[in-house]
Amino acid sequence: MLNFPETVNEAVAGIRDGSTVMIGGFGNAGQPFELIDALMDCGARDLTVVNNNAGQGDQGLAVLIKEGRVKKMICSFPRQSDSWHFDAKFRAGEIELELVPQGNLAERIRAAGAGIGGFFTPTGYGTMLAEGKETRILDGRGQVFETAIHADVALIKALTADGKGNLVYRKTARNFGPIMAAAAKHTIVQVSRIVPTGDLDPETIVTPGIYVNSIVKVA
Amino acid sequence: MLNFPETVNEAVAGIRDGSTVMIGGFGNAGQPFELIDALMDCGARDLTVVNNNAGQGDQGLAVLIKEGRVKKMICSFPRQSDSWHFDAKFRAGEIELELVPQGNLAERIRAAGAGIGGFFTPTGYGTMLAEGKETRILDGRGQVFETAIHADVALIKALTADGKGNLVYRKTARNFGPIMAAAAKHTIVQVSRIVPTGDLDPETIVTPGIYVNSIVKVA
Amino acid sequence: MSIQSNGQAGIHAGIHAGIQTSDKPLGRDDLARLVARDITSGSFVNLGIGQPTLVSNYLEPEQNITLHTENGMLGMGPEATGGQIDGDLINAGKIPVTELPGASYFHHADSFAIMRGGHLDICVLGAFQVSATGDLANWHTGAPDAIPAVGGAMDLATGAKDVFVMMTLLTREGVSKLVETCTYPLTGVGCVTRIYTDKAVFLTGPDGVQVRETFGCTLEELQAMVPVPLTAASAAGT
Amino acid sequence: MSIQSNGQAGIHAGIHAGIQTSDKPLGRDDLARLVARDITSGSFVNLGIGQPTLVSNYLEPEQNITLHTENGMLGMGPEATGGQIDGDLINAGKIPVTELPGASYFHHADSFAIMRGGHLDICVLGAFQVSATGDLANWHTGAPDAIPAVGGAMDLATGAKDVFVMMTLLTREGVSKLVETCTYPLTGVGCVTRIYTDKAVFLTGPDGVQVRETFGCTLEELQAMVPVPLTAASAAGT
Repeated sequence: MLNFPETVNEAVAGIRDGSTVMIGGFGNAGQPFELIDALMDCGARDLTVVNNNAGQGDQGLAVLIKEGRVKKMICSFPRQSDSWHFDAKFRAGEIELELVPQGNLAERIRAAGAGIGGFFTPTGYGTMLAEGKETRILDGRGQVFETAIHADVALIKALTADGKGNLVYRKTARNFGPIMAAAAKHTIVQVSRIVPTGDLDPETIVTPGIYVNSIVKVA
Repeated sequence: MLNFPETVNEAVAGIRDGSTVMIGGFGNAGQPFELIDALMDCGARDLTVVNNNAGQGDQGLAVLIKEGRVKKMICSFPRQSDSWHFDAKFRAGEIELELVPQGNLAERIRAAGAGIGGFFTPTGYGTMLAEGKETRILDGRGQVFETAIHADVALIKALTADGKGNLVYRKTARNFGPIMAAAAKHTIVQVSRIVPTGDLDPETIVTPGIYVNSIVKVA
Repeated sequence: MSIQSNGQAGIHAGIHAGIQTSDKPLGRDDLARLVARDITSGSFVNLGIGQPTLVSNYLEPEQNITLHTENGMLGMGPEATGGQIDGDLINAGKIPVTELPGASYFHHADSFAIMRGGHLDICVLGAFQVSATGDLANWHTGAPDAIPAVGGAMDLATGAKDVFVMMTLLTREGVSKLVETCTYPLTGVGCVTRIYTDKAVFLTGPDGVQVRETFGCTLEELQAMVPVPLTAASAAGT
Repeated sequence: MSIQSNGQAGIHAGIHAGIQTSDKPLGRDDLARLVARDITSGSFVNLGIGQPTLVSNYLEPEQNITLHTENGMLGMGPEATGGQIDGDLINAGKIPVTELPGASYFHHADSFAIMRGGHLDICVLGAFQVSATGDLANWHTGAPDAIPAVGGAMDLATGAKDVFVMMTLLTREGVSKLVETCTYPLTGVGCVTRIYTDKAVFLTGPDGVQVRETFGCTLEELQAMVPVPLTAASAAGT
């Protein structure tokens, strides 16, 4: 059932130790900073986090990592000029990394939401990221078997929600939001606006409310 | 390169004998009737047609089938109260049928456009439509291996196109259009309106112009 | 567990004082009303073509049910009439329908992702046969000259969290459609969770086939019609 | 085929009278201008982070090129400046960009479907090494203490119809990055079709490595720097 918590802290209160948490965003665009801060506050640990990166600077996901809340990262691009907290944990052997080509990451997340257990894709074929993975020739090309990535919780950011939980996004801040919303058992969304049901044009809704559990307005 | 033929006949002129042709539509909604009639006129034969159904009444795809242009149908729901032309050809052994659960049909079409060679899905597991197919247990469920369906040509219907080939659809007429546009080497679209580039809101475009080759306005 | 009729007339009284909640078999509309009332408020539901479509007539606005149609829509409203009819707005049965506030449209792969990804709370389907373990047969008679057509039946049967079947318990020839093992080709394996029939509501699951309520017959009379072992469900099991 | 310099100053004259089309190595901007001019009009193109991004500065409006960015956009315009800067509108390098008329936005799976489904005409990528058979290494130095990061490189390398590499031909230590076999971990196998370097443009394919033009060196001088057999490309091969 859809609910509308008053605060981000209330929204994330149910996230438990050991959960797999998908966090939307690419760079700062679409990052649900307030929900990540609330996740920090709520104290959940031993998290597996799915995000394109592994935290930047001294905010958001980087703080979760620094504070030892994340036992494993599933991401495509952990190393950045300002990923020092991840870098330190990784070199210290205190965080596990599953490195996934970005398109495989997106497709594996999409697969979870779409009821696909696994798929074959040419991306990564013949590279060290396919080592130990099943391969076969399909459509005349070498392809690698990849499985769905499911999550307990998704934390995402959208622009506007209506009373049914339908969402629209803004520009490139859309990125992982729609597929993570579909892949998680419980999807929590921070939005800038909540409008009455019927105010969003049905042709333009990107994430139907069926994928959304909690919506919280962030100023 | 995108082009804007003056007529539907010009739009389909390049379709050759033996082509695999995807045709959009579910019921009459989204069916590109004018393009199908033009395909009839252009004389191409030995076609493999991918559509949800196998023609209804005495129009469109049903006529193509009646006239013996279709050697194989890939569809989910051929049998209808008014599918007499398909029924007759099928009983006479003059047309081949690949029957695919509708979700597998949609997902296999989507896979072709998305660079996925094949995937595992629970749909059909343990049924006669999975006979002879590879299966495995994934996410704790029996799943069946299905491969991408590629096409030479897609014939679809949209509401509006802009000068870059971007498309929007109308209500449930959207159905197979977007995924067929992506799965075919050459996508031909009939639209009700062509508007100047920039007139469609970038947030609401359903099929980006990269998937479109020819756009023809139909009155 | 004692099995007895409470002798109450009319349909289901909402209290499981006895397992027989109607003194006669339910008609199609009464059955649709019963299914509608059993749908948890706030659910996302897909109603199959034919008899299941009747359920939409009995959903109350307060239930806040969102209907999905496989051809690309959530928030489907009632059948369209008169000037509402729009050829671009149809349901899976190709019947013109309407759009409710909060509706959304999407393409076929996205629509089936909703079904296949386990996001629908309930789908309601017709059936030729249902087995004691919840196998469903509803797409093909298996007759050698039949032209098969499957549509979205397998995706719904496999994908929805709960699969409710609506059917008459017996064929015109008086043979039970609830069977030990389906003889018709399967639509899905072990997928049905409830069976709503004119004579009884059955729950299928790990505990075998349980009878929630009967209409116009006792459990003993029902057992005589059905070739699988039946037990009465506890009220908690509903 | 005779290999000789035509002694012409400046960059590529557009006519392959001789294979040496510049009397000195090309700078990054000249190379970007050359790549830009080689992109067929009407193409859909993805420009990788770093040096390839420079190409966008030299695309002419008449070329009608549509730029894709992996984070969910077609129709990307130039880098945003001043009041144009919008944190919700960035490119793959996380730099604020602008939107051109006819742009569209989509989610990450749809964006990578464009890349992986073979819909991009060209992607332009940087490289650590390219092999004689078009293998690409551009994501990982293979150093044991390096933290790996792959991003969308493998999807682009595997998915685009043509993969152009832009790089200096030699490392700072003077070692050729065009190699017989890559020693760095691969990004993609046999995917590169052209290599644009400061010293030459190479075509890779079934006929081995062909040199389309050289900058500030003869083919013989180039061959002395590169450990794979080179042949001059015919003009038709460009």
